[in-house]
Amino acid sequence: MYSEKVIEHFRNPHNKGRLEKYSAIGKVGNIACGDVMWLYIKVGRNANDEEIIEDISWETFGCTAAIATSSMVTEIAKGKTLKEAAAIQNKEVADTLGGLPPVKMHCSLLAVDALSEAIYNYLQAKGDVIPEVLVKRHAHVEKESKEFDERYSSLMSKSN
Amino acid sequence: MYSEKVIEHFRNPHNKGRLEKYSAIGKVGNIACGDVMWLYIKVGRNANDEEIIEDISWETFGCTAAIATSSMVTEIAKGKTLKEAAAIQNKEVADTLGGLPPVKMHCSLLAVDALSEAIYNYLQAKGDVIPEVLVKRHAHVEKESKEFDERYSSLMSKSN
Amino acid sequence: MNNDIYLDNSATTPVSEEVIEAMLPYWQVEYGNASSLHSFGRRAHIAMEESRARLAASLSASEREIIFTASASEANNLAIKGLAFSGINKYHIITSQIEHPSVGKVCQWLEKQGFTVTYLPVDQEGMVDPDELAATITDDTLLVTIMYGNNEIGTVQPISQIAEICREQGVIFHTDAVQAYGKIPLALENVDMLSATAHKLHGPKGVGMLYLRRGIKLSPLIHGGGHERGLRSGTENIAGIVGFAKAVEIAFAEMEVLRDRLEGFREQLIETITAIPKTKLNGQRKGSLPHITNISFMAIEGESLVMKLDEHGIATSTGSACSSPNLEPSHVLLAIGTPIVMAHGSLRISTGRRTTQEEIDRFLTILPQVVEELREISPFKINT
Amino acid sequence: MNNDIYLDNSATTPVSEEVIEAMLPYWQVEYGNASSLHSFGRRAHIAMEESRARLAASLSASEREIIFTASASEANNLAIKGLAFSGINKYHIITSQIEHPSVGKVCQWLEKQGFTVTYLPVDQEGMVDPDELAATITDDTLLVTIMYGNNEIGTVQPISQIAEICREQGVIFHTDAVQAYGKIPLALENVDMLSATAHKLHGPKGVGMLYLRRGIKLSPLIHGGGHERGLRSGTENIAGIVGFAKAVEIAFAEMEVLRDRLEGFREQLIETITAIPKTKLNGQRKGSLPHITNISFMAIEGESLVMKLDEHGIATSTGSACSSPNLEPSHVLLAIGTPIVMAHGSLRISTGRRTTQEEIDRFLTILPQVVEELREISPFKINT
Ligand SMILES: Cc1ncc(COP(=O)(O)O)c(C=O)c1O
Ligand SMILES: Cc1ncc(COP(=O)(O)O)c(C=O)c1O
Repeated sequence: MYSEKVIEHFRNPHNKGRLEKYSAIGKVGNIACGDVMWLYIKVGRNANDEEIIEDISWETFGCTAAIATSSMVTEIAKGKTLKEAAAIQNKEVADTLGGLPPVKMHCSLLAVDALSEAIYNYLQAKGDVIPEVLVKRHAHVEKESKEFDERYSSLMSKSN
Repeated sequence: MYSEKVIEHFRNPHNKGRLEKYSAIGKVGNIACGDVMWLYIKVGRNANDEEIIEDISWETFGCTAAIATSSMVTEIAKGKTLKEAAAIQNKEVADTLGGLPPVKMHCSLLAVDALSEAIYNYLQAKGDVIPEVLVKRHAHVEKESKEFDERYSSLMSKSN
Repeated sequence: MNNDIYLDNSATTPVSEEVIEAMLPYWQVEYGNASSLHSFGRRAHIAMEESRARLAASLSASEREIIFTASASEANNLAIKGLAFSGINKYHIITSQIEHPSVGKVCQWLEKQGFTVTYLPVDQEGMVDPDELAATITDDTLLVTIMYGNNEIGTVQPISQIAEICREQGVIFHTDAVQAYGKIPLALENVDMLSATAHKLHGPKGVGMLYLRRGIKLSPLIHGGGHERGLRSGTENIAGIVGFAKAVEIAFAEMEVLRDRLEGFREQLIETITAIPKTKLNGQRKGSLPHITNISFMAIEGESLVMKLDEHGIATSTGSACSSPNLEPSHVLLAIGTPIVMAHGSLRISTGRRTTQEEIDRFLTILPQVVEELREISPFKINT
Repeated sequence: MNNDIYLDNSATTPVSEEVIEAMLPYWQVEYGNASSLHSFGRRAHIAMEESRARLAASLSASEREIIFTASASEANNLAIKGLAFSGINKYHIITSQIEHPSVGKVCQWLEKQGFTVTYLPVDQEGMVDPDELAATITDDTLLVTIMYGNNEIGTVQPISQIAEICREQGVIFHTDAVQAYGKIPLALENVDMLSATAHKLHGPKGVGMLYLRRGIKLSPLIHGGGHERGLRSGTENIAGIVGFAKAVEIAFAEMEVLRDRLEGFREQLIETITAIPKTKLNGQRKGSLPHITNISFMAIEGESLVMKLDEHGIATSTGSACSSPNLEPSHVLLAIGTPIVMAHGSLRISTGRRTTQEEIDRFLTILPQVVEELREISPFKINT
């Protein structure tokens, strides 16, 4: 079901843990769904004086695919400018992992959402203009999180 | 499905063929049903001057069970008085063969019917009184034969 | 047992050595459940998917189109009932009078559920007439199911013509290819569903498959864990599936050579046996499945012929359903117009991968003696 | 692979050497079709009937009451749908919330066909309350189906009590005994139908059975040649059936000894694992199936725990249905009131005939490390 690459990243995940000094966090997922991803970024500047993701890490509660996509999205994002990073698509994450089973594609979405959220939070805290794409994604994440909460409570009542 | 005894009698059937000199024949079964039994008896007398089945044989078109029951019913009947022979039950034939599969029990019926018919024909030709049991069986055989003919014609028309 | 001659390969076949070897690892070493996440499960899953790919390739199909079952009976039931209950509002099914009971009995059962079934007649060789078939299709026709090659008499149907008619008329077409698959090249261009089983081609008993063209929706027979894309639940029989694929691989690799050999045997069987007085070949003279030869003998009942041959260590079968309680002879023989008496006296000889020339020769020496013996004890005398 | 530790015996088991040996003759030597008249067929038939007798004996049943299928999923479907369509005018079924999908999904499907289904809740250990069950029986109740032992958490139901209630009320009672059969002594006095499968007790995949009390009529799922007394058509998988019987023979001969050993392992597993902080045993503390232990770990997702253990060559499974598209955790764990977070972090360890003390010890050394590793990369920190 999982590609070799997914299993490799699951077994030896890159960039795991919490950065000692980070500029922002992106938190996505819901424990009721079995997937929670926290993504930490430290923003720096490149030779052209553009803001880049100087360092990045994650903490994830989730399945094999959630852990592998956490590893992969951070690998892809590291060193990229914020603009480039914000443009990363979940398909790229999945493809670079040699594909994901259909029922696990949502993990790659979660991973890019976490990254977007981190950048969104960074820009918002700084008071910078937030690109349209990030605003849209943020709204989507908020909406999902609300839906998850509803589902969670329905599941909880079921389990009595 | 078949007992060892059935297979033994099928392989080495007793009393097969046509008697050179016989007193009567009993003919039962129908080619449309795949079972036809002709049973030949030669009537003699024992020390008590009772009529007995001195010799007996059969010709059968039919399955393993039909052949084995032909063999067995003639074995059982040989040497018996006509009265004793007329009283042979199909269950005795089947049991002596170590049992028959349910769908093959009709072969043992056919075998005792053939014997009854032979005795019936013998007594009728001689003008003797025919025991009630033989009259009844004869009526039954006639009825079945008529039913078979009807079924046969329906099968024949089906096969066009 | 070494002296035994097995000529009942259309009932079932011995499993080939290579097939057993292919299966062996999947009992004690690679015994994982293909749904399990761990390596045992993943390796089982891979073995299953490789097998699926092999079967798919043999039908020029895609892997998604192969559904494993436990038998062709199950595949036939799944195809026909599964479509009947899939929610399409059409209630007419067309089939033939010479189908295997796992098609015929399903159709009869569906009649009780309110479906209308047309049982097409066949000609004296057992062939369905495609024009007649075309004429019976109506707006209400849900499915046409016609077997590829007949299991009793070996007749091969004009499947590509029939399938084309169905495609043109927008009717789904299923074929029970149990006896033809792996034996002759199949024309599958317009076939929507096809059933096959491993044990007829030197694979193990207990594994079958349904080819299901992409896009056709079926209602499952067996609900549960959602295996086989939800169409057939139950832990997959990996060893069996691997064995099936191996058997198919061999069958397709050897097909041409084996077919020639079996056709040679068939010619010899027909020539020699029909030289016995009052005999008749049932089925096609040319164009038949290579491994099935069915011949009727006047004044002999089939079952006792089989049993007499068995005494000589020869395994064959009879078309006559002598074991059925109603004593009616084979519906296939009746459908091709065989007189009842001859229908009762039919013998099916079916050869296989292991059959040798020597066995055929020995069989052909013994058969006439046995026929003679049985005719001698019959009340109906044949003047030979 | 020699170093691998297989602790997923409730998913499937390795086939025992003796079982393979018992099956071997039935592929290349005794390969006959059990319906064939000739000696090959007769010997196959005898082997099948001897196997049937052995299974019947294990249930103190008569041979006529054993119907072979290809899986327990099929047996469950046959029992429930077969009764539903048998023509009895009753349309209410009682089952539990913790059944295997091959019972649960069948019930859901029957709801769509107009049946009413009561899904009984269970207590925190997973037990159905017989009084509650008795109270839900109505005049319209056709069937009660409650599993014997649960496949995820090992809970054993009060079957003899439930079966007695059903008998008294004149309701047919079926039990899915897949996990209990051959593992613990069964109380079957008032049980009308029972499903089991070979591959859970070191037999081959692809063979199951339904015990069907004499006198109960079912409508078949698979129509055809009329095998298994007309209830399940398809050429019988003789090798598989023989293997099933052998596996059952061994299971019953070894039951007491094996049960003691596995209960010992279970005690050790529970003691050691629940000593890890924020863990919880799911299921019964006492009286459970001996081979299943299910424990939840806070802040860990089950699938990744299984995958991490797999890295160490340890095969286990998770109760959480992480692979299911809707991402909901196991319906069994939710039914016993497990909080969602804990339900996502469950691990099922299931032992078998081959499991050794050394394997258990090694597993118990590795598990805490793996748990630690996963908790470390989780955003939710557990203070250990
Ligand atoms: C034409 C045909 N269809 C279906 C079947 C059923 O196959 P299985 O025994 O795998 O159910 C057979 C053989 O028994 C057959 O010859
Ligand atoms: C309780 C229970 N019922 C039914 C089944 C289905 O068994 P099978 O895989 O033989 O269909 C299983 C196992 O998968 C099970 O654990």
